[in-house]
Amino acid sequence: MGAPRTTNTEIPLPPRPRPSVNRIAAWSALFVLLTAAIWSVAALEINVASMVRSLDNAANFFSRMFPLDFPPLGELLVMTGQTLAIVIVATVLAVVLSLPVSIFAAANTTSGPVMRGVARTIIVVCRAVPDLIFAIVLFRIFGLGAFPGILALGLHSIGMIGKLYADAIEQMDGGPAEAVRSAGGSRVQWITSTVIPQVMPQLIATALHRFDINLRTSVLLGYVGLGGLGLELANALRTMQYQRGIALALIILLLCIAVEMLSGVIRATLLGRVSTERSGLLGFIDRIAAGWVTAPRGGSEPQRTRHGTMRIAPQWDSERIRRFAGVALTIAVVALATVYADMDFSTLFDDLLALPQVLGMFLPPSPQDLLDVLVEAMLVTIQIGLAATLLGLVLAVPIGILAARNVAPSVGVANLFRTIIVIIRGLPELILAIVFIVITGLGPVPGTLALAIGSVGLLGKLIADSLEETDVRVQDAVRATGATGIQVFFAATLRQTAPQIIAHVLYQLDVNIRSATLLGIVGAGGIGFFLINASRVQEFDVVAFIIAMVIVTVLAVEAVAVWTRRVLR
Amino acid sequence: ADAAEAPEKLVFAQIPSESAQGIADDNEAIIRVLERETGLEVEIQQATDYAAVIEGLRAGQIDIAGMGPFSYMVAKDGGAGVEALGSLVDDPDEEPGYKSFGIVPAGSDITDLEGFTGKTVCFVDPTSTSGFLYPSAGLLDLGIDPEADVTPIFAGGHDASALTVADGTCDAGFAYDTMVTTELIESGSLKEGDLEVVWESETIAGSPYVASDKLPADLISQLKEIFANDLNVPAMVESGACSSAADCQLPEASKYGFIPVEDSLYDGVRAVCKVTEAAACRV
Amino acid sequence: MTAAAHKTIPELGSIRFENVTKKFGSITALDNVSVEFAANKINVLLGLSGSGKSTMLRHINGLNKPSTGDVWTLGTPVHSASPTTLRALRNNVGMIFQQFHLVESMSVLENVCTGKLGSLRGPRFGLWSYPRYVRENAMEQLARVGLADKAFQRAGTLSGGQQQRAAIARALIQRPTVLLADEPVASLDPLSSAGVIELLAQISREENLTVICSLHQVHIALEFADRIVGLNAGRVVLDRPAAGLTHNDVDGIYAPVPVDERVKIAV
Amino acid sequence: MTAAAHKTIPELGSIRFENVTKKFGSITALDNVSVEFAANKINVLLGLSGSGKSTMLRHINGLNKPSTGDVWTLGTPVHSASPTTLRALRNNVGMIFQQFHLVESMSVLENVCTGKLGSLRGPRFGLWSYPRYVRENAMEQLARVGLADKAFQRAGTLSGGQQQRAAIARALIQRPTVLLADEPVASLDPLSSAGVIELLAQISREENLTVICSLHQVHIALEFADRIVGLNAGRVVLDRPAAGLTHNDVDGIYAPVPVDERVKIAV
Ligand SMILES: Nc1ncnc2c1ncn2[C@@H]1O[C@H](COP(=O)(O)OP(=O)(O)OP(=O)(O)O)[C@@H](O)[C@H]1O
Ligand SMILES: Nc1ncnc2c1ncn2[C@@H]1O[C@H](COP(=O)(O)OP(=O)(O)OP(=O)(O)O)[C@@H](O)[C@H]1O
Ligand SMILES: [Mg+2]
Ligand SMILES: [Mg+2]
Repeated sequence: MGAPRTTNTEIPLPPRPRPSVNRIAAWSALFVLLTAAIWSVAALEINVASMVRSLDNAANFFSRMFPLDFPPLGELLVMTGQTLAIVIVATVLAVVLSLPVSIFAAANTTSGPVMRGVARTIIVVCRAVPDLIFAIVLFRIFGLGAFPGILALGLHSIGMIGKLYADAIEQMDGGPAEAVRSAGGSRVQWITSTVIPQVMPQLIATALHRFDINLRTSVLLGYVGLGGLGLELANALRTMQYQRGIALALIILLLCIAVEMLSGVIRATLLGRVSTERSGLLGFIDRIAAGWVTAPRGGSEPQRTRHGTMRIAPQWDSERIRRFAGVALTIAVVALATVYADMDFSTLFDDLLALPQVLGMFLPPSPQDLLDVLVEAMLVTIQIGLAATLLGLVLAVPIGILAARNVAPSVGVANLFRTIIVIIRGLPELILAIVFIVITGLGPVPGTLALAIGSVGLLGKLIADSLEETDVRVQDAVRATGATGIQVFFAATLRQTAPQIIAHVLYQLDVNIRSATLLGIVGAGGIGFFLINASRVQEFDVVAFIIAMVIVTVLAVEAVAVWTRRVLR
Repeated sequence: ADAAEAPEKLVFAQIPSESAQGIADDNEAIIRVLERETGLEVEIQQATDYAAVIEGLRAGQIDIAGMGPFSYMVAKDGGAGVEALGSLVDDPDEEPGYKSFGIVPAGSDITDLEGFTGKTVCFVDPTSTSGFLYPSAGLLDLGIDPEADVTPIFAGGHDASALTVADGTCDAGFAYDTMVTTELIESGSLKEGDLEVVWESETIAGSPYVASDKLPADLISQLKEIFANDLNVPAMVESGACSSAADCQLPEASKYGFIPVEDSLYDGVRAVCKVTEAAACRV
Repeated sequence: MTAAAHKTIPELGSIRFENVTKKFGSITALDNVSVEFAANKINVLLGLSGSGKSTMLRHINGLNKPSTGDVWTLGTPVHSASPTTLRALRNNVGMIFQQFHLVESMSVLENVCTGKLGSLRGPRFGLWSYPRYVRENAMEQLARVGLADKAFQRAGTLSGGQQQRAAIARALIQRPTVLLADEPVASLDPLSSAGVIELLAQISREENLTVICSLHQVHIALEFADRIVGLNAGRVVLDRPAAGLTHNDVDGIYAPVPVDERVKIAV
Repeated sequence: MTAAAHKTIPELGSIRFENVTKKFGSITALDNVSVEFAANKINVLLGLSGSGKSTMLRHINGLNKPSTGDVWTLGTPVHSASPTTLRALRNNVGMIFQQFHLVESMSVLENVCTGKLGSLRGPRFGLWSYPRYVRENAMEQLARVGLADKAFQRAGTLSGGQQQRAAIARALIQRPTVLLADEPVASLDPLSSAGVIELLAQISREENLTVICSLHQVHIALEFADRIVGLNAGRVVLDRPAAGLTHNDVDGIYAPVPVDERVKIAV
């Protein structure tokens, strides 16, 4: 450019670029999905008036939950300890397995399209096979015990953890990776040294999120003979011991809130959003530490220790003490849990010999003579999933936005909505379903509504988390123009995360379709009823067929998600 | 729904019973008969959780339901407001019901229930009628405490319980009759003779169909009539609901159909509950 | 331009630091700073890398709050202002960031439009949600910095200097009364640099804009500034009208920071 | 230093562009460029913002591939090299990025250590996974650029100039034979700038480092460069030893790009 141009001359404008065919196609696909969802909601014919008339049924139902009936403390502690141990080991296992899979699944870290396809498929299959089915298979291989239970929980968790990890990796800034690449670093090196540190906050948040889900759904462990809070809760609710059930749900909720708070603290630390003015305990430690260690000062020379060696470790201030304590505690907890979970590997190899025979029961998948029925049920399931996602979206978006600490009007508001989200996640599905049944009667409506509420728990959290991970400095830049919070949100924050939020919504659709399959309990119809019954009556070829249908559906949703994300970035 | 008003349609809910034999319970023939006789539309809803169905009955959102013996008792005694209509049998003279088997692996030296003392014993889950309640009652009868005198394991399902016994992880266990005699063998998980049956429970009353007492009284008595007279194979062939006896598909592969049942038939379940003091019985 | 030589500083105090100290953990970024800036003039901050220039600018519109001390901007007590007051203030205070901070996935034109948000009501999403006059205005600002031909490119694909100029256009569209510019020409070639600084000087002259600008190019500072403030290790070491200042006067600002010896501990 | 005056250019061709054209969509960033750089010397790229300097540097180590034409670096045909060959090459070619590209959540010291990855085997995760000698070396590099006291700070909290120096330290620890530096002193004050460039010149002299560096400071270029390449709109418009070049010669590089009149489209 030259000297400032005067603006009275015609500004030569570049031609406005035509939007690419891909972009138009991606938006169209999303639009089609939206239309289908709206149609699904309309087809439910939700009758609000009659729901309002039946509200006293719900009040009556709630009144029977009190007074709460807590189990004796000793029993409770044992149960909690057992559950925590198993869930911790299962979640750690899932994280360890998910990380490499997600690295192959993410477009920017994969080794090639083939591996990427394989990794994405592994993730989808782990997700689409219900943990109950994993438990059935693994039980037949390994017999009863902690090991098959943990493995079932862990394998199914890969479906969620792997996907969210891969999404987080794709969202990351590629600059540092490029820097290490241009220093001759190998793929493994730049991944471990730049990708993983950059996505660490999301890795930990997702792991803790899954931990919290596993805590609540450890019900299926009953299938391999393990007790615990989840199973007790499910049993209490199934036998209509609501007072006991709600008491247990409350305990699980407290655990979940603790996990959520922990997650918040760790994320804030890793994202560097903690206040730099340390007061309270941290300030106190700092003041003590200042007496015997000191920060290196002065730019010119590296510091040397008394022995003349170079100082290459940070000072032990409250920051480092806290980090050290955190890591040490985590390792200790995981180790303790592994011991306490009491896994028995002695017959591992003999057991594995049973694998082909067990898999043989599932093969070849066959609908038997129910093909039309199953296909129709699958369509109903998809319809419920679409409707629930749309309704859930309407609820989850505002709640998720208000729960993001960098978007909410104040930290207090954010914490309030975070708590609401955790409580919704903590509501047992069966309770939600029953509430809607007594209001609306059986059928797809209560199932859809229950799923829609449940969506707030997952989608609300995912949206809040990804908003918190946006580049705050860009928000600062827009804020510095005097824009209101809402304007900053739309112009900068949402713009940065839009592709990720679309991915989350599609993930919620996938979750809802899969949950809808398990909605047999509320008489929602759909494929789930057949899945549960088929496994109950040992028709494993039908089970396999149903799972194959679910996998195909989930793969389709996943393909749309991956594609729109790439195009709309 | 208001008790006095006649409903526009009947909502029929079905929980698959413990002893279901197929993937989809076949209620179509029954529905056809019900619609024809009452002149009302019948809407079928399937659910897999009996708490959901009982709460639906209590709230008046469900009019007719097929239940398990145990869930019937819980609904009835828990004040959900139900009237038994009838139960499925294979033969009109037979008491409706099925049994729980005590099983041991082939070649075990345990020969009867007493031999379970001190062993690892597989149950199904704490809410299962034939997988926990009846077996517990059986053990208690012999003075064996199912929590203290054996090492209990809840396998989570009848199949799991039986298979765990077969592979020796449990020394003994319980499952309902046809799981042991047919289902696991047909699905190829077990071979004939892998398990030995060392105990049979008394007959557990068959699964009753119920009506909500929020329906008008005359409709309830009409329904009782229909279950007593019209919902069996001979009557259905005669009325043209089925073209032939072979064509008459009924739930649980019943060979006859419904016979009326009295509430007292389920006193057996109540007695077991009393003996075992099981949590699931507290209503 | 050599206007600086005959300018006086008529009006101090519309932006004022009073004993401001800012600590980040154990690091003191600003150390008891008291300073006033000249209104409607070009004020330049000079100082070593890490001396606290960016931190100082971020205090003026409240992006950072002082640990102790007061900051007054256009009559607003920034150190204790409520979010609403701050927003009203920021509407009049434009800022050009050292690291640009553009939304990389958005087109350049839309990035510039976001500069206008402070005076628009309601949220905006997408280029088309901005009124036509804003889009036209954004285009004019882009032309001013020589980027009209890149208007529809994704901001993330611009070259370094192009991003910097887009950020300048975003600040200009705001028509602020105070412009905070953090090294606005660091990534620009000499020709573009001169163009941008001249543009700022011209706007300052014609529209009474107060510019507070950190710079590393001493010759540009001496040529264009009305007032020069020198920072060293968070302390103000020079605060004088630019008229009559020489390279030698300025060099004192860049004295290396003394290393204070402390106890050294084994690790 | 004024060494440039009596230097000659003994060895051309260890880095060579042959008819390289690079297009990004409809934008031509490099337009039929053929040029050779002098080994063991300081080569400076000058040009307007957007003229293609960064793009050119990124071609040398294969971060960008030419649309047409060949790029040879240290005997490697970069335009067609396999990933393995490229990695081996990059181990010898350091790069300082215009936008620094530090991992913001990592400490400065660890960021510098990552520069050494090319000559270490296996993955590294966390500061402690690097051998002690690497950490010490990293500390020395930080000291060289005056950042030893910031070694344990999060890279994201550094000031602009400090980040730039950390990025320089990361490139230096690699001990490359070719150093690509994209405006390495853009965010630095005059004192630090001179320090950094002198450092590069010294390493080039003592260790036979080839430096290819884009710069906006013409006076620094004239003082330190052995060879100057001028780019304008993706075309090479000057390619001469620096000895004897004057400001006037160089000014020609910055001729404004003619804006081609285009159809006006409504915004
Ligand atoms: N969030 C933070 N946490 C810790 N230290 C910080 C933070 N922000 C700034 N600093 C430190 O405060 C000091 C002043 O930083 P500042 O960004 O104001 O410098 P500057 O004068 O703008 O330097 P430059 O010319 O390099 O941009 C630096 O030493 C920097 O490392
Ligand atoms: N990925 C890309 N997509 C589209 N255009 C690009 C891309 N990368 C660079 N360009 C364009 O190519 C041209 C040359 O860019 P380059 O970054 O090489 O310029 P530069 O000489 O380094 O400029 P500066 O001094 O501003 O950094 C610019 O017009 C830029 O907009
Ligand atoms: Mg700065
Ligand atoms: Mg560049």
